[in-house]
Amino acid sequence: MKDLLVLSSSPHIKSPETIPTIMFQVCLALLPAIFVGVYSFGVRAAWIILLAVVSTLAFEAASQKLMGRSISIRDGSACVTAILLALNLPPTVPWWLVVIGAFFAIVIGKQIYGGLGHNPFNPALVGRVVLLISFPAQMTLWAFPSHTIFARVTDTLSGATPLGWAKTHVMTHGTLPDTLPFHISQAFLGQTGGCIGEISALALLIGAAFLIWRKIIPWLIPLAFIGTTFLITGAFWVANPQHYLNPVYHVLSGGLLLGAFFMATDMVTNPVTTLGMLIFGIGCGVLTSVIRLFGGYPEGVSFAILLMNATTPLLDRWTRPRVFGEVKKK
Amino acid sequence: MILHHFPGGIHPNDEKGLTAHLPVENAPVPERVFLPLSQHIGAPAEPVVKIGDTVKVGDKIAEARGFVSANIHASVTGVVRAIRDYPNVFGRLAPAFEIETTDDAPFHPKKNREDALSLPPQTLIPFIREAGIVGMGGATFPTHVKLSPPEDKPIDTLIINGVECEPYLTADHRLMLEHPSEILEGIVFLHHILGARFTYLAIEANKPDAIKVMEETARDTKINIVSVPKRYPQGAEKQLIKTLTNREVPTGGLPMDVGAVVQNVGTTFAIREAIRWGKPLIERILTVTGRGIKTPKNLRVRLGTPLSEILNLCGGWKTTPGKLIMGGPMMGINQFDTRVPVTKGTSGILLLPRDEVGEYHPHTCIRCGRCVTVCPMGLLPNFLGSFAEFDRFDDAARYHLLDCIECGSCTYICPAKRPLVQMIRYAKGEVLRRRKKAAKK
Amino acid sequence: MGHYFYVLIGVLLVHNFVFSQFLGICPFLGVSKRLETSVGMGVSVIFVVVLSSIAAFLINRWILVPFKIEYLQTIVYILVIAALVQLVEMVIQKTSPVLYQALGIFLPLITTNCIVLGVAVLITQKKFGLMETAVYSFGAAAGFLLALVLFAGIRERLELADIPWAFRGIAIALVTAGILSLSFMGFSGLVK
Amino acid sequence: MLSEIISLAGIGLLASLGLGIAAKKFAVEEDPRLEKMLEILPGANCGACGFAGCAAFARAVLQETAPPNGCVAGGESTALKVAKLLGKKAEKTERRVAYVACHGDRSVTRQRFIYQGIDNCRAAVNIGGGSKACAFGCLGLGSCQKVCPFGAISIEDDLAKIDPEVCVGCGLCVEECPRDIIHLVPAASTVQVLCSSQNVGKAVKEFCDVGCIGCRRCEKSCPFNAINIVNNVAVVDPAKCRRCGICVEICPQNTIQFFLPIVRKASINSEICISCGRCEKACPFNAITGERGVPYRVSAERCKGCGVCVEACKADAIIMLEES
Repeated sequence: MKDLLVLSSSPHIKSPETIPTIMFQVCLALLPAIFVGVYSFGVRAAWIILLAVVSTLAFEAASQKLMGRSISIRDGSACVTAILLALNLPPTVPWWLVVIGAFFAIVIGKQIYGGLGHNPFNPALVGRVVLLISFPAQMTLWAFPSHTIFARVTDTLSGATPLGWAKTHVMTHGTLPDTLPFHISQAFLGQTGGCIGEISALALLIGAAFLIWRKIIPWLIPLAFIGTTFLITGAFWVANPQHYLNPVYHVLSGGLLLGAFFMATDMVTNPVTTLGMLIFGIGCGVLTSVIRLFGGYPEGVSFAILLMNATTPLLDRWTRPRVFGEVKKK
Repeated sequence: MILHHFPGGIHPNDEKGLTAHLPVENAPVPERVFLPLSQHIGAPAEPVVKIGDTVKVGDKIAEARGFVSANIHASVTGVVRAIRDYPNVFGRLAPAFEIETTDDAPFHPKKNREDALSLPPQTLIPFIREAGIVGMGGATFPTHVKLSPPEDKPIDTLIINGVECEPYLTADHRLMLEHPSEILEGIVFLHHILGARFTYLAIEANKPDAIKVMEETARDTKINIVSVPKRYPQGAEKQLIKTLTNREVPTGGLPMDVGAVVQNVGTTFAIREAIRWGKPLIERILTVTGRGIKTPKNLRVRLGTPLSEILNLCGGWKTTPGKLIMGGPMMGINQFDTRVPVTKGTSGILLLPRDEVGEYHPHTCIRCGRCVTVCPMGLLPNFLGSFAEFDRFDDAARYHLLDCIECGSCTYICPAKRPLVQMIRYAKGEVLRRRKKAAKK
Repeated sequence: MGHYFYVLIGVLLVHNFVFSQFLGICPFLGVSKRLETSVGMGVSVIFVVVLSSIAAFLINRWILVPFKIEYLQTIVYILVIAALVQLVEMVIQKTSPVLYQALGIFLPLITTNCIVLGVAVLITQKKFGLMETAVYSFGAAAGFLLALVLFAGIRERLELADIPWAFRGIAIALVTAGILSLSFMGFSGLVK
Repeated sequence: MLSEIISLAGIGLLASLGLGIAAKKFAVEEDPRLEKMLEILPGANCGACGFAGCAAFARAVLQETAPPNGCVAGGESTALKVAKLLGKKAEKTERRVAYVACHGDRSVTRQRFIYQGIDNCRAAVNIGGGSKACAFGCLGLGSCQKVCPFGAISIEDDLAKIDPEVCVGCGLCVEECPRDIIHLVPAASTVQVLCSSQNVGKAVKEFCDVGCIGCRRCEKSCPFNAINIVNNVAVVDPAKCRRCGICVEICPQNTIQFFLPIVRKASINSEICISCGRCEKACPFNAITGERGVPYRVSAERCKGCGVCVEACKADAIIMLEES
């Protein structure tokens, strides 16, 4: 076989971009958020992320071995799922919850559909939503950032995220107070409560800018998603600022940025057409706003993206671009 | 001039630096040439000489059979040794002339039609037809057919395609640098034949020297030299028409449906030679390039020269052999047999070293949508590929499978390294086969 | 007006019959393989549910209650539903033989679609008025159509997926339905 | 009590009235035999009958535009059932099976290049004409396997193999194969040439260790003139072949092989044998010996199972015994 020529169909050159390079760059883009998470919540956050990565890779390898398929943990997609899952967990989360989440994310969310490319739902979100619904107490136990690496995360209280606080306050007091106990700059830099990865808007934006610059993710989905959320929450805020939170908080705090830039843009589960992406982003924004403003949960990003994931096949089907030279039927 | 935008497109490294600076050399006349009867789209030509006949360079040895077909001429002076099955570019055997060279003299023109422009336009077409000229960009569609549009399809735009958007290839580039006035004369002839209102010569922006030379040459004419942006597949017929005129060739249609005719610069040059000197298509310029060849060259080669001769001339493989390609890297045809001859449509010979070829490990589609973004036809190649994989040809046809121009952009960009073009080609073949079968019933 | 909107949203999303009340699972799994069929099924169910609920409401109000024979509720409702389904079947067979073929056994089985009887029973239980009944029954069936269409889209996509043997067919469909159901739980709390 | 009865009956009556009117209005004619027919047919929708699927075939049969024995996949038993349903007599169908006329697997056939592309013969054949050095060889990428609705085809070492026991002879693979090397033959024929190469012997040897080299030994040795070299490859005429297997033994390349491994031997019933000696004369292999007056005997060693003696016997004393 040594000197035989290789023959294939044209084209004979390929772009250097591969699945592992894409996944690696996504991991890279998540580093600022990881850093802020670890800085804010201490070493424990790092352990959670590490545990998520290790258990996710182990589940992926084990399930593929069990099904007699080639093991694909080196393509980096499981790693991205793991990090996203970990970043979507509160820093107080018990270790076994991380493992359960990893199992649902990889095995149920991805492998039984045939692995990367076939899963209709974002695996990390499947893991998170399973946890959120099954273990609501553990999943909503927040901690304020301590900013001391070795601090023990004991100072916990529920409803410490800006969105959660606002929702509880409106429920108990009927209106919002004149001065909020948190500030926009805090949400921007990562000084409010929340999941490990979602607290600092700045860190997320740095990562997102990198991905958009590298053309790894389309800018349209996050723009539509965030823009729609901003507009809807803004409209309610303008109409009744006593009752509804400033839209800037809706954008900067909670999982919106993490979800919009890193999970709604998961290429496997969003539409491939431009119009489809636009509708997808708007849909995510509408659902997120509706759940946040009127629903039982303070946060709706995960549900919104999962629901829109379900519409992806239909969007792909109904938003086929105009083919070059196609004459519109009259 | 306002340029219009076609959807998609990619920006691969153009790699033209390997040969762009090299003047065209005349390759020595080979000892034997092999001229397939079918070097064009349409019916194969019919031999008009017998085994043992002596032929002179430029003699017609096979006649076009039907309208969509092309004559074949002897590319050397010599003796017809055989008309037999010989490997062709598709890796199959097909009938070809084998001519043993006895004299390597070049073609000697018998006439000089200086007055060609005073002849009625329609009388020029037979000269082109007689010379066996086909589209030399690679499509090999008989040129006289393209120049004879039906009455109800008036042509108002003539586009000369000097884009050469395929990476690596520099044959057209060199031709424009070295023979600008001949190309200009060819354009004038084409303009005379078609009577088009607009005449464009499109050149990709990465060839500023060619643009300059052609602009200088065409200074006093009405020919618009247009610098088009560097983007593959800018040189594809439909995309080029869109860029220059904002007209879209309807799906399943031809350029003449929007009043345009596109001719490659190489073809234009050949047309000029045919009309002016009565010179048939017996040689062409091609680029021998890639990191696999010892000395890359631009060569003027007699048709029918086997690949092996050309490889020898350029020093052969420099590295471990990887891929041997006839044409460019995006749409060229892979070869394994160096007996295969140069034909009318061979625009280049590309040698890729083994380490540039890589292994074949396609992943399942991860739906990244990059193929959708780059498709110049606005198709959804990811779905077409998946439908082909599962033999769902009806679905594929509904997704405009047959509009694919097989430019290869989707396959180039695919991070999962899926052979989308091959899948699409397969599905196209199956759709057409099934239609034919259904029509029979 | 707002009240009817809440009734509609409530039954369409929050208490979606398929995803949060788990009714009508049989046709949901059975005819969600192709989008066209599922739309046909969904529309037929809307027709049957709305008509049968209104009929049930009228029968309940004008016959069962006055004669104090509410205990016959179930049997009477089934009678009405069966007759309506028969009618729909005949109409579809006449107007769209292709759809008739595609729906197959699931068309007459609308009779046993729990949603149909479920809606009829629930509107009686909730003591809805005529307009509420119409809105509620339409919302319930539209929710079924929504679930069916979403699900059919995903299943068409799964047809091109390399699913492990053990999970092909109904197994993966049930897993998918489960995840969808989880996502629909995000709506909880929207309407009480 | 009365009100219950009246109201229930009333509702029922109303509903049935409505349905009755609807049934008149939306009546659709449907042949009741169609459903039964669909139950009988295999339901594989293979299309070998020439119609688009089993339902289309069933309709055609009912409209008498297709014969009751038109279902190839179902074979004789289905034909009988269909005919019974229609109250007609079934004509006999001959069972046919497909075989791959190539047995050059990976170990014995050379490659001419490394193929990088999809696992599909029809696509692969367009890349340099296929990577197997022999242009007539099985590409082994499994297009036939994919198209077979009955799972009769397997791919081993880049070579397709058809299980004759499972094959129903629908011919879908025959049509699918881009090399045209799958053939349908009567199931009764047992000797096959497992090569389609039209190359001359020298070229064949260059490509493949087991291809037909056109040496003509089979042609010369066949007692029935049933095997001939056409275009450099041996071809068996199933009408003439008596399955004696001489060619199988003699082929130097092992290209000719038994299809189904059935051994047939002639057996003479000594009670009926009239010792006429006709069989002895007829036997091309000198396998029958005997003397006048004593029942003749078959040498099991020499008998090739061609059955010529059966035809020669005037007393019907010879039968062929089959053993697998």
